[in-house]
Amino acid sequence: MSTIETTAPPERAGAGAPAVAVTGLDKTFTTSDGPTQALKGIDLEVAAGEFVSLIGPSGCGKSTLLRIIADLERPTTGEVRVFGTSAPQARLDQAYGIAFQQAGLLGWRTVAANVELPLELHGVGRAARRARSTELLELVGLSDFAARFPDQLSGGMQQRVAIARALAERPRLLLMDEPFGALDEMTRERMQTELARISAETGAAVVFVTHSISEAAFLSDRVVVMSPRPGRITTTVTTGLGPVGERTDALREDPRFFEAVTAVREGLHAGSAGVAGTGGGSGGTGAAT
Amino acid sequence: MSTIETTAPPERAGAGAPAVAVTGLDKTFTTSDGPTQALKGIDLEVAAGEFVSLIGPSGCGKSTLLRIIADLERPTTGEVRVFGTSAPQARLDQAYGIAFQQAGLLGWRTVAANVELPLELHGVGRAARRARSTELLELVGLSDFAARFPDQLSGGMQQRVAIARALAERPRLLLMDEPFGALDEMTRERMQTELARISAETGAAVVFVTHSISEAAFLSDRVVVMSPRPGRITTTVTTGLGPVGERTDALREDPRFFEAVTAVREGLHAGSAGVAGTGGGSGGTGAAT
Amino acid sequence: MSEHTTATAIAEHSAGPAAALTTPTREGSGRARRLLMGLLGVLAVGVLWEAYKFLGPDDGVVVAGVRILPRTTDIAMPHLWDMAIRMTEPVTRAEGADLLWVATAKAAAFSLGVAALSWVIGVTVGLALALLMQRLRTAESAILPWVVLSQTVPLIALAPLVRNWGSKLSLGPISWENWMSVAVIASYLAFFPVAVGALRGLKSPDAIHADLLRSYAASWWQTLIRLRLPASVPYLLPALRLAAANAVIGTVVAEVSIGLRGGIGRMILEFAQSAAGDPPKSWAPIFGAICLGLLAAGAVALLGLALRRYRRGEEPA
Amino acid sequence: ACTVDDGGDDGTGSGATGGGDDGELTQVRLQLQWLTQGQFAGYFAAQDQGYFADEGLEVEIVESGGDIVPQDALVNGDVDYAIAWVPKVLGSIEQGANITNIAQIFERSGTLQVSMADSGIETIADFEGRRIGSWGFGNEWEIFAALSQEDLTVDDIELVTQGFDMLGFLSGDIEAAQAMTYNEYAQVLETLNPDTGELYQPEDLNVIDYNEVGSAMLQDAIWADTERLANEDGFAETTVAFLRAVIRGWVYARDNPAETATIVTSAGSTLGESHQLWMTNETNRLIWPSTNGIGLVDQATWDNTVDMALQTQNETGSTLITTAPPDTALDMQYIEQALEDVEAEGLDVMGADFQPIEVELVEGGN
Amino acid sequence: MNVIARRILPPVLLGIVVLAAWQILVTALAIPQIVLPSPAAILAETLAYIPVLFSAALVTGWNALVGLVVGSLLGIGFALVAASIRVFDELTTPLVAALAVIPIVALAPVLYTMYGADVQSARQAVAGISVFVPVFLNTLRGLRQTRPVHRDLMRAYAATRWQAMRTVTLPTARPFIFTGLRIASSLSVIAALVAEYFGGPRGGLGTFITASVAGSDYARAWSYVLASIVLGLLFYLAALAVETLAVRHRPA
Ligand SMILES: Nc1ncnc2c1ncn2[C@@H]1O[C@H](COP(=O)(O)OP(=O)(O)OP(=O)(O)O)[C@@H](O)[C@H]1O
Ligand SMILES: Nc1ncnc2c1ncn2[C@@H]1O[C@H](COP(=O)(O)OP(=O)(O)OP(=O)(O)O)[C@@H](O)[C@H]1O
Ligand SMILES: Cc1ncc(C[n+]2csc(CCO)c2C)c(N)n1
Ligand SMILES: [Mg+2]
Ligand SMILES: [Mg+2]
Repeated sequence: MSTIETTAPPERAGAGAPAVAVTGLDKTFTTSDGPTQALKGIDLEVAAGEFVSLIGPSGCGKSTLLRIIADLERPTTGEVRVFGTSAPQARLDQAYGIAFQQAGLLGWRTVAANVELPLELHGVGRAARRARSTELLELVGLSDFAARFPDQLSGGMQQRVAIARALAERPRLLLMDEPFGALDEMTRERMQTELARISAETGAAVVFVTHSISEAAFLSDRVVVMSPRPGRITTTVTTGLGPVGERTDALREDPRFFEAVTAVREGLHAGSAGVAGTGGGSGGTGAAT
Repeated sequence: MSTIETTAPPERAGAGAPAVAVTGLDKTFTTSDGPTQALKGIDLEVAAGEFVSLIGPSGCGKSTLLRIIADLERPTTGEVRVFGTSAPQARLDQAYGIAFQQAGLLGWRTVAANVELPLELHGVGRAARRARSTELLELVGLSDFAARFPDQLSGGMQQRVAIARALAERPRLLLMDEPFGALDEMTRERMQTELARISAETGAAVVFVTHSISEAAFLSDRVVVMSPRPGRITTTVTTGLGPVGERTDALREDPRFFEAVTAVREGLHAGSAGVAGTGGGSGGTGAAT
Repeated sequence: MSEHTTATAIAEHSAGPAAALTTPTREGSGRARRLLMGLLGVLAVGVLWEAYKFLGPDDGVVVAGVRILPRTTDIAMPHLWDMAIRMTEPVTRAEGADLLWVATAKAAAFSLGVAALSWVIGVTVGLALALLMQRLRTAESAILPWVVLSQTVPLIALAPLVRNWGSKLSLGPISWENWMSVAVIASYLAFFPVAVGALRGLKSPDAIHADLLRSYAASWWQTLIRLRLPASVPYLLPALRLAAANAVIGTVVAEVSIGLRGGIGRMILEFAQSAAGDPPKSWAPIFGAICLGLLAAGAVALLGLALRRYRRGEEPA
Repeated sequence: ACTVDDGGDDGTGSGATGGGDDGELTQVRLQLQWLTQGQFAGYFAAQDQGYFADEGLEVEIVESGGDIVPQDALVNGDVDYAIAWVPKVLGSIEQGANITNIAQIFERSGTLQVSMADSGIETIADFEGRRIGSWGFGNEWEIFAALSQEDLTVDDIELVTQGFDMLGFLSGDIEAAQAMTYNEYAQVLETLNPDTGELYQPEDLNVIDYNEVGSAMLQDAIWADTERLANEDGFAETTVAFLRAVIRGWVYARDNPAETATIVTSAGSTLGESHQLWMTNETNRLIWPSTNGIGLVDQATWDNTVDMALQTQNETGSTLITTAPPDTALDMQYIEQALEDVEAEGLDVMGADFQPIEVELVEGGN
Repeated sequence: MNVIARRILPPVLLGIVVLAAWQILVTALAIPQIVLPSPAAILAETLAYIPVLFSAALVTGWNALVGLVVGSLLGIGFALVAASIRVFDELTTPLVAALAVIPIVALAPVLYTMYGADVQSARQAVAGISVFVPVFLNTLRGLRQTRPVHRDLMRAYAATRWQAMRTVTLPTARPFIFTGLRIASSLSVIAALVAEYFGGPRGGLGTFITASVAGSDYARAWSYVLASIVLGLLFYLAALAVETLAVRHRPA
């Protein structure tokens, strides 16, 4: 796959501020069975250009945290600032691009039209849109499928379209909720490598929710490990594998990578010890902060 | 979690025969767009008690192969024998248990009743059924959920119920199609360890379809690597990690495990070189046969 | 005619199972509120009726020669209170005449009985057809288009024929009665949604479920009982509700057509005679028909409550 | 004593055999052509007064409804006798119904065309270009016949189907509405005239009587199966016995209109009291005074109706019938016999001095 | 080819078998016309009266069409309001439930008085009301099918209400709306036809059916019924065609 020029976005207000700054965040859902505390005392800062993964057992609130950052959900207490502005403002400013667990493509639009959707909503002209979608589809390796409809694509391909769509407006922050969960291992690894490159090239900060330890380790500058409900941040693992943009497939067979994987695993097991029945595994080294 | 006594099934006819013997298998689907060759020249033998994983890119025919063994699909040419009998006969004999990518629970049955479904269909009495489901739910860590309904369970828990159901009749062969695909990494690893133990204890052979290289490496005696469509077996990696039943979480941080992982990855990349755009990664050792 | 589109038509119409999109917060306070709002809605229509009657011109609102809004004369739109008061008066001056609302209730009860029977017949026939179509693909492709076509037949034209043919029948000691003709006609309307809905429901289990049962070497019958029927409940219930409404409508139409004594349909015929001199009176059977239909739909809702185990994951209606 | 069947029966309907002298009552079913109402007063009176029983008959009176065709019920064997209008039956006969008019009970047509006094519709010729109402169901033939007398066709008028009520007329949608003297005409007279605040009065209305126009066709007649009359043992006797009772019934209705109206109401009619009485009274006027004796029609009058049926075209260009009905369609021997029998008892079957009563209509007919 | 063999042939064969059985039954048992006319007789009658059938179908068809269009527009419009304003939805729920169970026979006379018996409006209103219910219910259901992920997406894009409606809500509802229209299509014909039984200008299929039945001319009555079936089928197929054109790509 060729490297595509993805120019950095023009400077915007608050460029000096961290991409994401979450302080003292709690989130309690009120359901018919009573309140559920999903998140408790979350403090998190993601620097501009930084790649941070959120990992933790199912139901620990990873998606909730991401959705609060995206202003799709309001925090119960605490503050969220995105590039120095409030989360709602950041949403209105289109400061981030987002991709979900499900691809969430519009079945009645072609692949290209799906990628162009955010541009269309924000009044970008037809030609510019087409140029951008062509560029992005090449990036995700789906150039031949521009005119297809989502249901003619495999689940993995659909997810790649969703990623292309999230990149459409050259956001400086990418919010991704298990975007590779549906991909097969090979494609997944390839997409990881691509994402690493893209995030570096665009200079976008990424908050990346995943279940996969190796994925988190491979992609991230830092891996934030969360505990089971109510979700708290138990550990943050700095992978120390060098600039994200320079990570290639070779890294996957590098002992440093295994070390990072082991560190994340340890963090996870430690964080949920006593909650789930299984204790942590045997020892291993890792740069837990 | 306590170890549960899962007695080996009584001896049946053809006990000396391999669990699965596939020879010269082709499978072509006729669709409205013309024929699609899904599988080509598959030869595969799974010994009784052996744990074999099928891995390969999406659409390479893993599920199809599994379904043919289960007699849910008929081969176009070639022969399938299960414990020395034909595949249809094996199905009628209930020689295997099966679990799918989706849990496929019946929403109107409680968890326990779902586990008991195959027993009920085959005329097992109520008390014996209840005893068995209690045992199995303990095995998969869902004892407290016996009276719940599937929609009250997380995706991961549902999948665990499905596995319990597959084990209900103490089959000597387990067919599993990405049963852990929906689980989060921690639960997944725990289930892998459990499955390793269960398969060893029951002495059941397992044919296990997965996308995850590490999962395949951790669980299997042999990993069968398949090429993109038409699916052929390109490599078979013998993991050489000792008896499956003795594999514990410690193994995950063992260099021999990383070697096996690397070997499978190499096999995968080699198998699909020239088909997908990405070439194989850098070198690594592995016991490719 | 596409198989997909025809098969889906009614079941979708009648709200197939909704995605598990439960918003639990909504449900608790909802019931009382919905009831109240519903009553308010009815009240609002009443107010609208009277307001329009007061403000609107006698001859309605005519635009370009077409009457867009109705006339407001007492004959065309009687006052609601006149209708209500009339309800509490005797049907006629004759001695021993029932109060109008009593007579209406009696007629509604009679029609409900016939409609219930029609519903049972329609459901039985519809289910049988659905099973046949599910079992045999050829049967499905041969029958389904005719099932759809059957609903383009104006049943009112069939009523006298059914009576004629029915009178030719005599089943041993049981002779053909007019109410049987009414039931046949009403069940003709009732069977359709059930046939289509049940077929869709019987086909609704995921392929994976069918595979699972196949892997258990389960028989067709076992698969039906354990899988297909339970899975079809969410499709069946809306179909049953529609069938109930259709049974009521069919009953009333056939009663009018055949002149069967005792029911709402007959009441419509009779009261039409005094529609000019006593306009509020002819509204009684209309309200009777509405109550009847709502009652029938309510009964099916109760059935749905009894079957709620099979409707898990459905959005609360 | 008075039973009205709501439609159910033993399904064979052919129980009417044998005379009444073996002590056992002969089962007879009579199909009306509409709901229970004063239009059929004579039959209910005969039932109530035991005239049928006296003849050894147990008569079940079967109502009909919106779309029931009485002569078809007869052809199907559901009933033994049916009341139906001659022109409608002529059509059925051409379609293969083998039935016979055994008594032409109504001598006159009860059909009117009613319009508002200020509408300017006073003759058939005035119909041209106006909105003319008819029920359909075969009731339109008298209009068509009248039109063709005036060299008009259906295309010259705007023919509107009337509902079961007179609201279309009262709202002005129909300028000249079809109305039976005994029913719909009264419905109008039971309605408040918004201009006067009182009930509509006959002066407020223009009435065209088809008897005067000359296009009147024969209406309520009693029909029976031709085959059975000819071949079934005892059926002819039963028929005569039945007709005797019917004659007595109608005579009773003539002489006791108020009582008869009550009889009809208690037989299950929900019509209002004044309306019922009006209907009974007006029905009497269609029968009495009788020219030849009740039920007896001369060949010329019959032929007149047949001729109109042969010649009159409807809007699709078809005539009611294309060939004259067989001679068996009219057979007056049974009614003649019955008349003779009852006259011997001294019954007045002519009603020469018949005087209708005055009926005061109240609002809604109640 | 394959489609013909699988989709078209079986129903046609079944139809032929049934018709043949009917014809044989009538012929063999010498069933009189007045009880059950034979298919051949109905066909003969139909062929002889094609121009009349056609003009009658035109009258009924036009009423049905007007009712279909007006009822559908109202149904979709009300559903849009009900979907966006919860109070409105709650207020109208029982009314729609009531509307769904009112028999045409009860409604028609009232509507004739309200709208006039000399014009087709009342019939069109009857057709419109019968159309309204399924279209409204289906549209409302469709408008509620919006997937949470799409809703999130629209919010993330800070899309306006109208944008969300246009890009996500309406397209999601589209198949449901068309389902409603498909059901409504043949319903509108029946409703318009039945309404003719209760008054209004002559000339439609309904009035001619009653006129023929009154004279026991069942072969002709059936030929009018046949015409009404064909008309209903045409409406259905037209709705199907519009749907196929509008939903060029039907997501699986
Ligand atoms: N809208 C909601 N209403 C009520 N509870 C909710 C809602 N959304 C999430 N929750 C609850 O909050 C908790 C956190 O959910 P969340 O989806 O954030 O977990 P997660 O870490 O993303 O899980 P997974 O890995 O399975 O995606 C869960 O217990 C969930 O049930
Ligand atoms: N019933 C079928 N009809 C037609 N084609 C089919 C059918 N089932 C599978 N195929 C095709 O056969 C090929 C193999 O499919 P299969 O599901 O076995 O792949 P897989 O390896 O299991 O993929 P995945 O990893 O995504 O589950 C695919 O190209 C698929 O499209
Ligand atoms: C459906 C229907 N509606 C009205 C009439 C008109 N009509 C003609 S004779 C008669 C009985 C005396 O009132 C009546 C009501 C009908 N025949 N059928
Ligand atoms: Mg999540
Ligand atoms: Mg698969």
